[in-house]
Amino acid sequence: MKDRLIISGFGGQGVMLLGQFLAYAGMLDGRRVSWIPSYGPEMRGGTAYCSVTISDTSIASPVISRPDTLIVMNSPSLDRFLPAVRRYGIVVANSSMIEHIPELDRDIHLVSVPAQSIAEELKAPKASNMVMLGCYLGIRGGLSEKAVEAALQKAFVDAVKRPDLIPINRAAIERGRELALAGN
Amino acid sequence: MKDRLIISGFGGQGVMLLGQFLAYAGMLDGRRVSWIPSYGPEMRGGTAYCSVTISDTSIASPVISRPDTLIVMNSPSLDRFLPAVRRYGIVVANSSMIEHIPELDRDIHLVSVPAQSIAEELKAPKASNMVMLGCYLGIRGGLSEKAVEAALQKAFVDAVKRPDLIPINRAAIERGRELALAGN
Amino acid sequence: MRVFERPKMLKDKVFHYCPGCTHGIVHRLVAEIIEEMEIRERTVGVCPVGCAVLAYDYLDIDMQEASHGRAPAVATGIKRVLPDRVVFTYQGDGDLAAIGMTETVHTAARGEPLTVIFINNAIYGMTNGQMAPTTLLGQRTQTTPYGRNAAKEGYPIKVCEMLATLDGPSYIARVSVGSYKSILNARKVLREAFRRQIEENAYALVEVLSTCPTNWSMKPRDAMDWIENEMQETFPVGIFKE
Amino acid sequence: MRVFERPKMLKDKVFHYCPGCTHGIVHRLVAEIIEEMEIRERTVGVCPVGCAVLAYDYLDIDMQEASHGRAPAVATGIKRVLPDRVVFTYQGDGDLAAIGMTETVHTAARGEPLTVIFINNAIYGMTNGQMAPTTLLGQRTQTTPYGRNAAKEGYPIKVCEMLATLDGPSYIARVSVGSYKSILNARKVLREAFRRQIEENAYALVEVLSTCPTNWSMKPRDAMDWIENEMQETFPVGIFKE
Amino acid sequence: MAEVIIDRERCKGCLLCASFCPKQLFTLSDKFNSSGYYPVEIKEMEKCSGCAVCATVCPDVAITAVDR
Amino acid sequence: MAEVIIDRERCKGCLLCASFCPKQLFTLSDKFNSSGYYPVEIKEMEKCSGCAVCATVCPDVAITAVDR
Amino acid sequence: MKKKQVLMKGNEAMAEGAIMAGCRYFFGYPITPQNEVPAHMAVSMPRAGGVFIQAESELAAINMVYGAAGAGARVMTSSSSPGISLKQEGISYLVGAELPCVIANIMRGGPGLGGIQPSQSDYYQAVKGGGHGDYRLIVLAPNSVQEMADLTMLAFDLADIYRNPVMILGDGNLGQMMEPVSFCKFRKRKLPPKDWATTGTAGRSRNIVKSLYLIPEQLEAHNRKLYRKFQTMKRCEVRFEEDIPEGCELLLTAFGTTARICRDVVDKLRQRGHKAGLFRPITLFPFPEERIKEVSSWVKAVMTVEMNMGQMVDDVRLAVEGRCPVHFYGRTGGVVPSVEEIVHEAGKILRGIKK
Amino acid sequence: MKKKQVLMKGNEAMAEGAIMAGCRYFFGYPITPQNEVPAHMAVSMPRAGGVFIQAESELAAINMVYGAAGAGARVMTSSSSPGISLKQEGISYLVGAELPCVIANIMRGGPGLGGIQPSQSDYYQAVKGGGHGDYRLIVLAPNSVQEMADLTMLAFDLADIYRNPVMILGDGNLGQMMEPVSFCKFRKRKLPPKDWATTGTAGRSRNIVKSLYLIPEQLEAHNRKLYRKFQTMKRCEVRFEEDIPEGCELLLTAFGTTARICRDVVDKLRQRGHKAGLFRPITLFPFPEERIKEVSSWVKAVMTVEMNMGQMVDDVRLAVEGRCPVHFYGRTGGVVPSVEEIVHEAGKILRGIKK
Ligand SMILES: Cc1ncc(C[n+]2csc(CCOP(=O)(O)OP(=O)(O)O)c2C)c(N)n1
Ligand SMILES: Cc1ncc(C[n+]2csc(CCOP(=O)(O)OP(=O)(O)O)c2C)c(N)n1
Ligand code: SF4
Ligand code: SF4
Ligand code: SF4
Ligand code: SF4
Ligand code: SF4
Ligand code: SF4
Ligand SMILES: [Mg+2]
Ligand SMILES: [Mg+2]
Repeated sequence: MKDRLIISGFGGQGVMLLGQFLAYAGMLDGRRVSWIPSYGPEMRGGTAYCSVTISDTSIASPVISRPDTLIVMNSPSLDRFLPAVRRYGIVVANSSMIEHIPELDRDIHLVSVPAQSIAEELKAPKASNMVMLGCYLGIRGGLSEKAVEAALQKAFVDAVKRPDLIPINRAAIERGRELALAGN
Repeated sequence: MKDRLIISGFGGQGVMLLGQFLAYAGMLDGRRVSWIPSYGPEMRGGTAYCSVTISDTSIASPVISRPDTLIVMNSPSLDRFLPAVRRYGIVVANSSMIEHIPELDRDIHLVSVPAQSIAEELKAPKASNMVMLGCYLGIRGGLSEKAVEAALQKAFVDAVKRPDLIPINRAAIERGRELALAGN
Repeated sequence: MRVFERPKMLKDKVFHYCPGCTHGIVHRLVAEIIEEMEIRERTVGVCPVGCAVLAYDYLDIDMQEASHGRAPAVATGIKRVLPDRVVFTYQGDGDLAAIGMTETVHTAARGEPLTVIFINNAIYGMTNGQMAPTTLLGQRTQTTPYGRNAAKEGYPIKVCEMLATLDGPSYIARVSVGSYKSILNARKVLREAFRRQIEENAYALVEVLSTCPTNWSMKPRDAMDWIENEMQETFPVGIFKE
Repeated sequence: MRVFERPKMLKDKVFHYCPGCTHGIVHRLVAEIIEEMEIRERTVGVCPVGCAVLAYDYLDIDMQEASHGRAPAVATGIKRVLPDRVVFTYQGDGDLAAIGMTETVHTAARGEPLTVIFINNAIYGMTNGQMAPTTLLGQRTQTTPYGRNAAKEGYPIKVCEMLATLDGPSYIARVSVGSYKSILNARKVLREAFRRQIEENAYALVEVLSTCPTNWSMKPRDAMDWIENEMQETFPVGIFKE
Repeated sequence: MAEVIIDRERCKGCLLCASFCPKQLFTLSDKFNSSGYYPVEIKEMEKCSGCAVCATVCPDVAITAVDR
Repeated sequence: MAEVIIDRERCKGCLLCASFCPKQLFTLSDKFNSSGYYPVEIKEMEKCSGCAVCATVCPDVAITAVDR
Repeated sequence: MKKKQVLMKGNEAMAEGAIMAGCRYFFGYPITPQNEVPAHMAVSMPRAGGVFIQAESELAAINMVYGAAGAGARVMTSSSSPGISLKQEGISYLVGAELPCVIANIMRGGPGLGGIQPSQSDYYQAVKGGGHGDYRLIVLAPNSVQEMADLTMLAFDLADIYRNPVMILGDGNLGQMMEPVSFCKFRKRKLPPKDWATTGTAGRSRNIVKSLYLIPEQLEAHNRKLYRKFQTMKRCEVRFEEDIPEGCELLLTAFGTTARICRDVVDKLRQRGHKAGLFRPITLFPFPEERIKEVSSWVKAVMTVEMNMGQMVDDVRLAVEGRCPVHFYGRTGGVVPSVEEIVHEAGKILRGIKK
Repeated sequence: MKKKQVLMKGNEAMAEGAIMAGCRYFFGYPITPQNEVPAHMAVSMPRAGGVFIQAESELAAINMVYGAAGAGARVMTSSSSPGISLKQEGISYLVGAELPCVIANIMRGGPGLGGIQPSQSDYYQAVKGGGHGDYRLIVLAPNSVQEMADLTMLAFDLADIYRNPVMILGDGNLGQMMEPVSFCKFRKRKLPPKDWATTGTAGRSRNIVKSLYLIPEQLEAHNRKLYRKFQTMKRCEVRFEEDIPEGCELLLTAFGTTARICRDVVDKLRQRGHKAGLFRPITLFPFPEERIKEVSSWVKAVMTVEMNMGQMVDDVRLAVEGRCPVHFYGRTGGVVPSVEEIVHEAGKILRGIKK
């Protein structure tokens, strides 16, 4: 397995965390991983993104010019990265923040998720990134339950010391996964 | 004509001025000239020296490793530079400040002048450099009266605005020249 | 009748500053003053390296971008060439009081006819929140994770108090933009700092206590209150030389 | 009985200083104090770039040669590694107050436990007599051939007065070596500056008004009198912080 | 009658205006702007005194105050 | 009886000692030392009070003062 | 058994590596994209019993390094391009005074303020000497987060062995990237005692740390001594990695991030049936010139890929000396070249060779 | 009629040349061996209606230059090796912001504090870029007091034409030496108006002087624009002096002071019947690589002489590309090589060729 992802959205939407979450889970599953953030002042207000590679074999270039998977949380991100996605690639788009999702003229599997609405439904407006994650996991598969659980632990206990946030984020992932499996 | 001189002495003995004087006079006589000082803290207290080239043809290297002429105002200078003097070269040494002038085993024309004593006799203790200059001019010849006179003008009128110092310095040069012509 | 309007001297571009960051307020004040004094066409500004690095994107005047800390030297170069222009620098606390301290002191000592606008937000905003020379004792930053400790990291530097010992400057003042009233006062003082240069050919520096909600990890309003309640204890507002 | 002897801590080498230059007096005082306090074996000195660049040739202690102006940073590096050693810098006015102003202010603000000996001779000695930040108004130097003019070259910087506004330093004083009495006083003050570091782990700076007969174009004795009569008007002797 | 005009695209929803407005007139919009911020809005404009405090404190110069 | 010893080789003839000596005992030698300086000398040593002022002001630490 | 892996940024791995290598003094000044280094040090140094100071500037930082190194400590500083330019005088002094230390440059786009995205445009500065005088740094070029840690550890030993600063030449990408790292216990080699350090004269004659030699012959002798060290480095410290097939038609040379990218390029080219090879210098000084010289006599062409307008390519050319054509492909200003575009460029060269 | 000659130091001639070329702003900081430059400026600038400031440091000086250049003035600074290292960040900014100015480096021995005697060991720094980022300075290497004046005058025009800093790379010997100079009236070429300068917006839209391009593609485009200028310099500004006999066996290459010395060396060698030649680059960047390339195909050997451990020789080797052997002879640390020792070394090479 080898997946190269670009994950992109507004500064506050948690795209960096989402990418790190994936990389961490991938590592725990014994895979090679790399994560590269965009950095610098462009992040403020503007769009932030990261590149994640998860692979069974060693990763030569961690820099991703043509992603296999694109997870986008807002419109500018979709506009910017869609043209780069590979044939037969996957795009997961947050339809709560993207009003017009363009017609695709290429062989790309597009899934749109109203991640923000779902997160708000769950009374966890900040967990829209986890909904997106769940959806990605649902489509792509390949990461173990155990790894995802450990990554949750890492993200909310080790990093921010908020174990109380785990259930709600786990729920968000679940909802995302369900949506994916339901074929959107 | 081409003469490459090194002129050396204690910081206060006026060796730099002597060298510039020569270069200036040489220039006025229509020759190519260059003057290079030693510089930096070594001058303080220690020995100062300069390299002067006067030539009828263009000067390639202004740096002098093997002088034709050495004018030395103190012992350390003689010790340092004597070995470098060319065969058939000239050494003018200030015997007032150099107690032991070594025996020469090479073909070098050595002239010793009690420049300090003569200057003091003339009641111009600072003019010992001019006595040395006069002596050099006497031996080597080649610089015109006019150029020397203009250089005097330059050194004492233009530079330090002390025209009153000209006669005494002129006298010092004369005494040096006489000594040289008298064959020491 | 419009009672409050965006100064025309501010370009249309949206500030890149974080929500609630008071760099924007100071930009506006500077723009208003330049407009009011009708000096736009003969003013040259110098940007720092810091969050205000893009100030030239907002102020519709000639500007130069200096290297980190060297704005006073750059401004000196400009002013000497163009003595009848109005030249100002806009600098952060890292820029002015850390790496650029030498230029700050010497430009002041020379009494170079410049207006220096010094944004003290007690932190390095641009680089994500490290200690500044003006970081308060006990304040946590990325590089003082255990709180600034006098024994290890020393004491905050009071730039106005320090520069006021020099003979060169004509006007040294500290203001705040931490409340409505403070903002009105800041405007007056900044205007005076420009007047000194224009009318008296003199050096003036105004330190502005400003917020960095992002790196202070505070809501914008809490950050403003923090200026008024905490920062001003270490950095009292006032006129230090006139 | 010997009433005055060359300190053993001074190496045999003849100073390279010009005749009558008071750098030599300060060297001797430092040597005497280190001997007297019996700290020779645990003292590390930092030389400046300036006429005292070769101080390591004379003082028989471990020394480091800093780059121009950075002695306080170098000393900070040493002291942080060896907190129980006595570390001092010896710096000229160009070194400490021009190129090195940032390090000077910040090391003082950190209250780094160091002793800073600051030789103010109102000129750049080493490089043949250019203006220093402490050159007096009207004073002629190689780079102020028409006399230092406040309007162009600014005002002399009073380092003690300036640093005394900081919270970091424990002891800031100015002394002179322009007369016999002044020298005796300088010795006391310098000793106190070492004591602060050793006993109170504190930062101390002593500014010493010193001569440069060569570049002032004065006879050595006239130079000393010039300190007492002229320099002290701009730079009053005294204790600025204690 | 006073009125304040808020530039939705400029506003970053920092709520400084809201916290300083003596009449407490500001609320957050539930629609984000093209930068992803939720700008403020005023519902009861008629209560506005035209004091321009909001505009003075707005760091993004997003408010124009008009007094008619 | 007091005595001062002058290190001829160290002395640079700056005359600070001479100008500060309360008894005005110093004169310049007429023989230069190996650095080319004319060092100071004292002719009437017996007049010396041993006050060590000369040694204190000597920048080249060329004077040792002995009090016997 | 697999060693424990931690997911870390390159900057953090470098900082952690330094601490593991016994570095207890870090002096730095913030600058993007290396801020994680001081941030990590600020947290971890006190825990390790060490000292972290945020200096007032890069100048202060490098000179604190000088003082601490002269006092015998393992010490480090880190910055990015403009900040490294400010350190040039200090670096020249460190070499002149023969002080060991580690300096990291996490490069960004230049010149001037430039940008903050990754670049490799300070190669010349690092390798030819951006400061004054004849001097050399050992320059190590990691290409992964693991190497950010490993080469940093190595750097401290090399610095001590040669009494010379060692530079870690990374870029914003390597500094910001996260990859799994495992730390093996650092075994410091047996090194001679630092009996030259200024620690106070107790029990010995005094030590002087300096680079001043007023007498030209002495300064020349000092330079020749340094030069001999640099020659020893050339003999003993060259490190590189290569994958050069027999009959190699096109040899790609690249360091750091671009070497990672070129790895994929080589694979792609081979998939298409070309005999492509990769040569990655790990030490940029000493440069692996001997090896390049050797292979240049039989490969068909060399292509150097850098994130700059062509810098390392000069060293490649000096080694190749005309034995085969040397091509250059570069992107700069923070643009990271893609696998695809390099493949495309390589294709052009290969077509040229076939003809 | 012979023009009026003045006996002057190289430093003074440079300062005077600058004023004659219309430079009215000089910002500097004292350092040996270039102190005569600020000293001369301090006296003469006010007389010429210009401004001299002794800055608080080299950093302040180079940044005052930046401000003044950005305001449209002809401006200069001068220093020596350690001081030039401190200016590297500023120099990189000047190139980045495309500001014209003249910077003199009167080199002394390094590294570190080194010494104050003449040296050529900052060649790399000047030519390859001591600061960060891809940039180039035009580097002019005078070899006489007359050229210290002439090339300085030229420098101001080149700076304005290319909107790029120009460096005068002299050494302590050239700075301190006195030779007769004659000044011809300087004729400024017709140059485009500096309509990019920040002089206030009156009557036009605003100007920004900066080197910041946060978007990589824009920074790359900026770099390519700069690169094109550097290429134009290579095409149009190469200057050198040569005396290469037919059938030349040994070609000496040297710049500045060493080129003067090598002139004598060549004469000596010819007296002894050897076909020796001399090639002196006047522009070190752009380097006369084309011409060296040409001659390297038929001369028997090249010998580069420098006052360093071997720096320009790399550029010579890059041009020669193995077509003939390239030898190096250097003295460093302030030692100036003598005619005799170079003749001796040359003799060894010549004997090798004969065999
Ligand atoms: C020579 C150099 N060093 C460091 C930096 C990185 N840097 C950019 S802005 C900045 C500090 C910003 O802080 P401040 O001046 O307080 O401005 P603020 O962002 O808080 O307004 C630093 C250290 C740089 N660009 N150049
Ligand atoms: C970076 C750098 N700039 C300039 C110099 C030249 N320089 C040597 S000493 C000195 C100033 C000396 O003046 P000061 O510090 O007052 O000491 P003094 O000689 O008067 O005791 C200068 C500018 C240098 N060595 N390095
Ligand atoms: S980082 Fe701080 S200072 Fe910078 S824009 Fe954000 S809030 Fe303002
Ligand atoms: S130049 Fe001045 S400070 Fe330096 S040694 Fe001579 S008298 Fe002393
Ligand atoms: S003008 Fe005054 S009352 Fe009206 S919204 Fe603004 S702050 Fe509130
Ligand atoms: S203060 Fe300005 S930016 Fe902030 S919420 Fe109000 S209108 Fe929006
Ligand atoms: S000890 Fe006193 S009296 Fe004797 S020589 Fe010295 S100064 Fe004069
Ligand atoms: S003070 Fe010292 S150096 Fe000066 S003349 Fe007297 S003994 Fe000699
Ligand atoms: Mg700040
Ligand atoms: Mg001084």
